[in-house]
Amino acid sequence: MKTPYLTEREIDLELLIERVESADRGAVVTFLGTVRNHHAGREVERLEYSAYGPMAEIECERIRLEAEQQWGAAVALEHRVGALGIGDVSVAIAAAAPHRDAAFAACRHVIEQLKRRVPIWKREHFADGTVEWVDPTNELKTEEED
Amino acid sequence: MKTPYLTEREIDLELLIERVESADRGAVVTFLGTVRNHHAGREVERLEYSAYGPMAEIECERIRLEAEQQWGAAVALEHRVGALGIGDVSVAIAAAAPHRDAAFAACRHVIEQLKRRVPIWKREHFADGTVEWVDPTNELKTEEED
Amino acid sequence: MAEKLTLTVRFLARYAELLGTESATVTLSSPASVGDVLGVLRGTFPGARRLPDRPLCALNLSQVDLATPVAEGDELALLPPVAGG
Amino acid sequence: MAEKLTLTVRFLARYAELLGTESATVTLSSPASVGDVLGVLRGTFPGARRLPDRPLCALNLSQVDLATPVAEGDELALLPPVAGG
Repeated sequence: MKTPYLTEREIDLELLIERVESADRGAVVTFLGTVRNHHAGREVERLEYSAYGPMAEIECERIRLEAEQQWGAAVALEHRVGALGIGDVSVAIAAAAPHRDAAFAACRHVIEQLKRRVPIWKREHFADGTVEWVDPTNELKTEEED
Repeated sequence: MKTPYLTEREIDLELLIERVESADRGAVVTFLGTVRNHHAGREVERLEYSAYGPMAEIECERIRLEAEQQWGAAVALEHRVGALGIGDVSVAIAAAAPHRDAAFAACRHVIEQLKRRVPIWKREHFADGTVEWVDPTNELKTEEED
Repeated sequence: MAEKLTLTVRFLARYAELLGTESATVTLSSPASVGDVLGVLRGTFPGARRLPDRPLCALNLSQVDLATPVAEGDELALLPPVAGG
Repeated sequence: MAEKLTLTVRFLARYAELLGTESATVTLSSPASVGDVLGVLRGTFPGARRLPDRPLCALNLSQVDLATPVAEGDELALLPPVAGG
């Protein structure tokens, strides 16, 4: 049975590494994304991640396969959903390959594509009490445009 | 007291990560080098790493500071010396930064410069019983040139 | 009388707050496109009028554009700009 | 009679095997350079004749070239091409 890519539990990087390492892969590159205590100059207290689960699983699987096919790397990844505190790991990726160029490239591909394509969202709880969905595109129309 | 960069004990990646992570660094990139079971088409059984210890410590410190100054990253690294088996971790690097570009670049800088500059050598024990120092430059003169 | 089709629409993350619900059942005349479903939503939910003209849409878990036809029993999801990682 | 200086030379990794020892004490006339020390070694240790013309050298833990002068009490290390990682 496939391990899901989304998890509500703490991510264990060592387990991801164990899933990709092997005797013929001499390089393992990992990426950890952790919750920072500030965003756009404002103090953050905690975060909530939510996902469109079934689609996120499919998209993570696609991205993993791309990395494996393009660089011959073995890749494992997990993204946390639910409530996270400062310093908690939100995403972890492990990429193993015979040589380090491929391991670095595969790991980088996965985080870039994950941020671009996987339907996951985050809501920031700021120290001033406000709560906001992170949306760099600021896409919603204003009430006046209604 | 500074933690040494060379160690005869098993490397604990989690400890390196703990040394670099902080609430304002949202990205941690790590590199693990592990002992592969083959080299240049031949089957390897085990390895020995040796170092010019005092100089290796100085050079690792320089490389760490370069990465910290150039990318504002926090970096920790360890290199194993002594006897290693297949799959054992020979080198581990953790680089943490506010954003992932800097964390990736700092981690990559450290492994590239370490391989280029730090006085560490390895001797491979092949399955056919031969033992060879790894020397991609094949620099020694032949006996005939004596 | 034109044939009708019924599908489920899911509103994710911020869009669920905007529309006040996480999902809706929409019935409209067949044939219909994703864009037609959005038109019905804008007429039904006041919050839907704040949606961008071309929100990210997934039909049965695959990304589609507004011209894609919808069918009976489909699941259409409206996705805000993603922000994982 | 010229003044003499004495320094320690360390042979690392493969070079220790090549020369049959991990270190040697070399005494030679002052002033002397790293290259002069190498010359003495090549005359003393048969294995040293297989060293490259310009091996990697560190004087008191800093990389130097053959023209660098050596002083009483220095530690000169001869380093094979590095292969860590």
